[in-house]
Amino acid sequence: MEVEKGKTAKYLREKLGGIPEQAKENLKEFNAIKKKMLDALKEEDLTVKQMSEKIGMPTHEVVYYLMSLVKYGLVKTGEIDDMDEYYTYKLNK
Amino acid sequence: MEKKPKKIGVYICHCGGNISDYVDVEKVRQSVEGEDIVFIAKTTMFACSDANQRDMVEDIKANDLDGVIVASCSPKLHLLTFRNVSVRADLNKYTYVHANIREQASWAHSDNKAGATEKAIHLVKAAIAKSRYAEALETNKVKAIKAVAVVGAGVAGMKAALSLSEKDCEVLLIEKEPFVGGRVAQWDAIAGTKESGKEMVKRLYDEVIKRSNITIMTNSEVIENKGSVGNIALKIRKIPRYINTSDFKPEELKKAVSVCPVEVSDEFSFGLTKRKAIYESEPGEYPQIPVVDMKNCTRCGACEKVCKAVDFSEKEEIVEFAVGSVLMATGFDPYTPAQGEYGYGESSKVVTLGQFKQMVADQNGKLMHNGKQVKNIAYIYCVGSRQTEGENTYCSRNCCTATIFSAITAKQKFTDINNYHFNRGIRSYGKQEIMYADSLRQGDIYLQGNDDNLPEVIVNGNKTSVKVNDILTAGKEVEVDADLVVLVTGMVPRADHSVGTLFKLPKGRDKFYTEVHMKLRPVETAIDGVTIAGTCQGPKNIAESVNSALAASTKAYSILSKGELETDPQIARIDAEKCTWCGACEEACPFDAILKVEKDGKTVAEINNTVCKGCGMCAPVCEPDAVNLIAYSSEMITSMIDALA
Amino acid sequence: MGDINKQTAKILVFSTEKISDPAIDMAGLLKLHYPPTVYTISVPCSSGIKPSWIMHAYEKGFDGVFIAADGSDCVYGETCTEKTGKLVGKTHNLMKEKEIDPARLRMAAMCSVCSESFVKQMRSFNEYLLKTLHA
Amino acid sequence: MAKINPAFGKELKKYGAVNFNACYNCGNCTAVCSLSTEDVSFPREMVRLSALGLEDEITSSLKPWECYYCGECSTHCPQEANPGELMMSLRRWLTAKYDWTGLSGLMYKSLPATIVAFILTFAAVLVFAFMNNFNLDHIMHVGHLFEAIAIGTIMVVIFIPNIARMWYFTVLRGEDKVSVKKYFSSLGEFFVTMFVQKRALDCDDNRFRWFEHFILVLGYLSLLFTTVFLDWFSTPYLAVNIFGYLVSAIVFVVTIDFVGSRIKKKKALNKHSQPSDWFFVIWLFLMGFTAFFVRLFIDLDIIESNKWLYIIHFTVLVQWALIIVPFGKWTHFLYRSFAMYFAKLKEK
Amino acid sequence: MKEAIKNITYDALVIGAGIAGGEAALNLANNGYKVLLVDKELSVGGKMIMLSKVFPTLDCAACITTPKVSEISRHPNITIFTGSEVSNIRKISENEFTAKVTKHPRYVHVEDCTACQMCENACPVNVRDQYQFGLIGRKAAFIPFSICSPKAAAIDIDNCTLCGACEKACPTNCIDFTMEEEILNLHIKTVVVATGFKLFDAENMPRYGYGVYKNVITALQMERELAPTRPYNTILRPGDGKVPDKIAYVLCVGSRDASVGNPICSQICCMYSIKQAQLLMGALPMADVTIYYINIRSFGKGFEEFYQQAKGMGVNFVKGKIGKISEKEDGNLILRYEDINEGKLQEAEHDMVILSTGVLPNTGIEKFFENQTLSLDPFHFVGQTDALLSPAKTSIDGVFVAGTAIGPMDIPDTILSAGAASSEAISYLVEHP
Repeated sequence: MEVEKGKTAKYLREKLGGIPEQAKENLKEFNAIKKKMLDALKEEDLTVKQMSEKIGMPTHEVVYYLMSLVKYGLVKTGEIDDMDEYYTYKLNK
Repeated sequence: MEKKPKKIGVYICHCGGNISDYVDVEKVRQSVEGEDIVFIAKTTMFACSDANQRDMVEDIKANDLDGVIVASCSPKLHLLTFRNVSVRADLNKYTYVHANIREQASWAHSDNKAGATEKAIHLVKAAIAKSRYAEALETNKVKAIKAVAVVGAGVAGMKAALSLSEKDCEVLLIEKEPFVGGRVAQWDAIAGTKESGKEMVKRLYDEVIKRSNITIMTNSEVIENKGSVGNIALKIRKIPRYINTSDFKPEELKKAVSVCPVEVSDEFSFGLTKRKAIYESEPGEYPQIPVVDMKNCTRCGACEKVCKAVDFSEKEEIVEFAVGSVLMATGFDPYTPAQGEYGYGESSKVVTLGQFKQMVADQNGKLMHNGKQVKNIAYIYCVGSRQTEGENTYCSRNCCTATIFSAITAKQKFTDINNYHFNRGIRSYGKQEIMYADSLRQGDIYLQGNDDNLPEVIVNGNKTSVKVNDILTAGKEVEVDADLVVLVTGMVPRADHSVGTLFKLPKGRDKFYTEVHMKLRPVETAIDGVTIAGTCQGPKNIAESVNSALAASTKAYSILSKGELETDPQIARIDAEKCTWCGACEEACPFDAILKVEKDGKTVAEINNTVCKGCGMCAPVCEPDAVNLIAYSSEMITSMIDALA
Repeated sequence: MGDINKQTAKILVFSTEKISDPAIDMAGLLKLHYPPTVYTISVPCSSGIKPSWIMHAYEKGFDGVFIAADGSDCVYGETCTEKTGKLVGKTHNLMKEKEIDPARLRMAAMCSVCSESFVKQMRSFNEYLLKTLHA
Repeated sequence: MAKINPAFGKELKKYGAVNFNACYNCGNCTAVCSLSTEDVSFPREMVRLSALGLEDEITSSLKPWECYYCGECSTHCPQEANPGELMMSLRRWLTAKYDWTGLSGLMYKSLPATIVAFILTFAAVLVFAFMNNFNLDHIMHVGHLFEAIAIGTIMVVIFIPNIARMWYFTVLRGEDKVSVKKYFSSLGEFFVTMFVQKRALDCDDNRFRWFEHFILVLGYLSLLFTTVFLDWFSTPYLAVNIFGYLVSAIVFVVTIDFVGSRIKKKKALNKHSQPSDWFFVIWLFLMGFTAFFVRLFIDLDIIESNKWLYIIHFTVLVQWALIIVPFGKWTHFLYRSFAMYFAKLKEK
Repeated sequence: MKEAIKNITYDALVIGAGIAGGEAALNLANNGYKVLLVDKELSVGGKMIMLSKVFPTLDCAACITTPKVSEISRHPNITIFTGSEVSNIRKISENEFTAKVTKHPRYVHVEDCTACQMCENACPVNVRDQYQFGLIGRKAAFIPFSICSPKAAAIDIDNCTLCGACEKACPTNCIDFTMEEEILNLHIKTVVVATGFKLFDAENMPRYGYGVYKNVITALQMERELAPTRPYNTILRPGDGKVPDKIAYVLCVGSRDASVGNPICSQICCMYSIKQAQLLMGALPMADVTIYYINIRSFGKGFEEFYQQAKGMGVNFVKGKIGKISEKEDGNLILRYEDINEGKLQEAEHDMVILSTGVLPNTGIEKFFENQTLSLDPFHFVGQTDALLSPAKTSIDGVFVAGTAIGPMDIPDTILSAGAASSEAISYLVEHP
């Protein structure tokens, strides 16, 4: 069977009869978190702790998602505080 | 420089937008198409695609191009791809030149399209400059003798010899001593096997003598070496045994030994026993042929009178061999404690681990020393290793386990002994940990000091005791009355390192021979064609020595297996006209690749093509600027700088 | 040369094929930006760079030369660092003779994944050169 | 300067120590022990002293008594050296050390000696019963009298001298002088330990065992009190009678669980039961059990036709009083209480 | 589409493409033998390629691994299958084995991929990156890591939502969801087992709180934090992104510990911890680093000097195994241990704890073999029949073992072991042509 190059995802989707729920859920969750974080950073630069309080997410999860957003180029690392402990993070415009 | 201007083709890759989104590839093409040697300048969506590769081959053939340039991604990804394209079009692969305009232009400067384009133009122009000087190069081929000299016939040496012999390689196994087996032959019980050291040596020796392609030379030493990897000429001095082995009667020989008036301490038994100047091999020493030790012989002639086989007319021989490579397996020396170090030499109760092992092997029933039964044995670790004052700062790696194993062996044989281990932190790494646990379970007591709190041996008349502030008991001072104090002596480099000096083998901080790269080339040395194996490189246990011996044999074989050596043509070249021989290049070369030669009545430097690695370290040190690296010549680099400026 | 020349200094980088050039490649891969007037010529080992090449670069208008050395990772042995150091010293003497600011030659060891440090070096070198030469 | 004595380890093995010389001194046991503190760190120190055989240091130490054998140290010991069991063995060894008669040591080390002692006492009871023509009333009367006399005698002849020895080894011989005032002010620790064992509560996940142990101690002491001072077997008071049932039931029910866990060997502390441990729990069980049924038979009025029941109870009683209490595991109850008291004295 | 079944023939099969397998393959290939190198991961290079720097020379792991890796991948005599698994190895005669190789689909045509990362940018999915040990996310269309080989994207099909964005973004059309599992029938003459090791799962020691206390991480995670291709922009504790300044190393986590079933010493943890401590002192000059140890096993060439150097730099070494760890509200951790030198129980507060987890065998290797038994040692590493004199020989004639499949060992020892295995394999091939 020949499937047109560049349009093979649809082929597999049809063949599998859909995509795993978990993958769907995971994407939905990430998109929601990404939006929340980026919205929060639109208002002000934040540390992990501040972000955690602002969006109501445990700090270790904030670290994970925020660092991922840094990796994807949406967020960048700002200055470190006076105690040399926590960095602030800001939008990468 | 060539007279006829070159014709080259330039291909500029879009990389499906990865380049062309930031670099104006068309502009690049236009800026270079006017260059004198550029015959074709094209852009392409994917330079690496099959279609484009085919086009390139056609272009080269149709237009009789002398070389091509592809400006695309990093050469780490596709340099080889395009070199192969050139080869397919019957060009020499070294005529190909690569320009990296993705990683170092479009991606690095995706924030500045104009800048990225400008840079790409310069990079391609530099590539054109390079192409102008690019030469067709052929790899150097040298005939390689498929034979390896293995120096040292201990366990590592014999194992390496066997491994090479299995690979259809001639082996010359050279041993300085009259017997093979090295240190392992001296040992009985060995950790990790039921076999004794002596049996292990016998197993190897029996196999070695079966092989027709191994030549064993005992009592022999390399005294001269010439040439380089692939063809090394060795001169070997062979000292005779002074025994006519074809015709000797064992009874006569026994008599000869008994009448010999000379008695010297026998190193084979760690000095515990004595031997004569003419002596038979002990069980475990191979070949089982007697020998006269001329260093100690007084030539009194007593032996000659009772034994016809003794033949003092035998002469030292110098034999010559040519081999392709040399494998060093010269082993270690056990550390000799200084007079008074932990009571050594002051009390007869203080012995070394080697002596202790021999005592355990020799005795049965009760362990006796100087006529007294031994009950309490104190082992003092790290004697001659991990020195805080002294040169041997390194850990000897094997002694912890060797001692623990000896203590277990002794306890199993003489059940009423007590073992006290005065250590500095037990290093029974890996699976050897089990042995440590076994020793603890059998009731051995471990007392630990540290760098600034070492155990002390107190010799007081007949009483010898050992004390330490035991850090495992919160620093409490504890004392043991010892019937025997065993000094756990570490490994040190061979005092006699003349062979290494002969081959100019570099040594490390610890004075053992050192490898080129500890991680990735652990058996190769800076001297091409010379590999190292076993404990001449540093402390190792038997399995580790054998591993390195096998690894070294593979490396040695790999370079010789094809019967010829191929070396990279991108090496240094000397302009004999400019050279005034000052020796600076020779000094700078880390590979000993520069030779001092006479050429047309002038002393000049010459590159040993098989040894040169093409690093270029010799080039900047040359005052008259007579050295250039092929493919990185001054002309080429300066013209590239011109193109970039 | 276009406008960009005024904004950024022209820097010639000598990189080494096995060690520091991959780091410079990776800077591109990670989209870490540095001035586009940084040009690289790569050689087998940093200890094989001739002082005359560096001097030639200044003559041809390069503002700075940077040696991305192998350091202790050099595949040709431990003496590389020392030898690279010597040739830098030799070049400094030549630069003094020609009254060229010795700070226009920089050297740093770059491991094969030291992309960030490369970019930092380029930015600071660029700043220095702009300040001293194009102020 | 201390001289090492490797023979000590062999001696200690007779008291039930297993594999403790496998210890490589990592200190994990001390670190996982929830009773260990910066000032009183154990069990590793005791393991080490035992391996080196530093007897004096061990004799003067109260640390073995501070351990309640939760078993965490043994569970997590990387060398499987059983530090918990070592502490237990040291308690046995110390018990023998404190005992001036030397009989404790004999019983711990020699099972045959213990069995002989049990048989002899059983024979003595039988002979006594025979001599009295199996007159139950008389035997019960003597039994009751025996309890009271035995308690008094053991206290005076065995316990007081032994405690004095313990006091000498651990407090008096020490360097610091203890003020008289401190002897009084520290007494509270003694009673709290004896009745409540509140330290055991600090042992992790150990509340149930503590509770069991607590009610067993209460049950046992109450049973002693009821039988000796309230003369349960012939009490006219209903309340006392019912109380007697209750406490004797507590004793045998709890001990059933103890025996069960020693058989199952799930927890570290149950893995290496010594004969002394078995005798202790089984006889405790038998005490409660036989006492319960003796009284039940009395109430049902069938004791006359089942005289053997009381003979058994009496035998158990005699063995308990003459063997287990003075020389067996029972003493841990006493020494531990005093140990905590002495420890308090030594506190700075 | 049906499974494609192909027959392929090589001289040697090397299972595992870490440095042991790679070195063995190179030695064989350099002697003219055709080698198939198979690894279940998406890249060759094994664990070493993930490391920051290596002890005791402190040279960068990538710098010495990548040239080797590229030598392997460019060698004309070596064929590499990544993302593939070997099974059903049968010995059918003195010099012939058959085996099955299952190539899992990567959904990317490696030869066409230019590693441009456009698919990665386009992919909307975010999942924990296994090559950064979960410290950060990655896409479902991703290049495994920056120095991987083959340098090509892959699709994580379990997390892919099949949205097709990557396909649209790909300039070379190399993404192909029609790819299927491929099963190949293999004929070889000799086998080298170089399946490496796995690390002790720290969650099996609940008293250290790994997985529960977020500031307790493993040394491999710290290795990533220290690498130049690190997940965070600097060293951060994953619990709340704080720059740590009081860091503890807990040694012998899951080694030298019979209570968790691994009584042997892992041989490398002391040294890698000392190395990381030195790197941390460099990266965070103000930080305190403490190493809690039982015995320091710095036995190799230059190791003891490296240990002394760490002491000289101010790394604290405390003799005593950590008993338990508890977490404070601010995420700091309390470590309970006996200071052996003092003989006293102590508690210390640290803001980040690194567990130096031990080396365990990769289990199940023996199941690759069908009609012959590959014996294991008591610790479930591959057994050696003549451990001292022929360390690479296994219970099956013609099957050799290299590297940490034998037991814990450091990089130089692994290379030597691979040298030995290839030496024996070459001898075997010469003997059984």
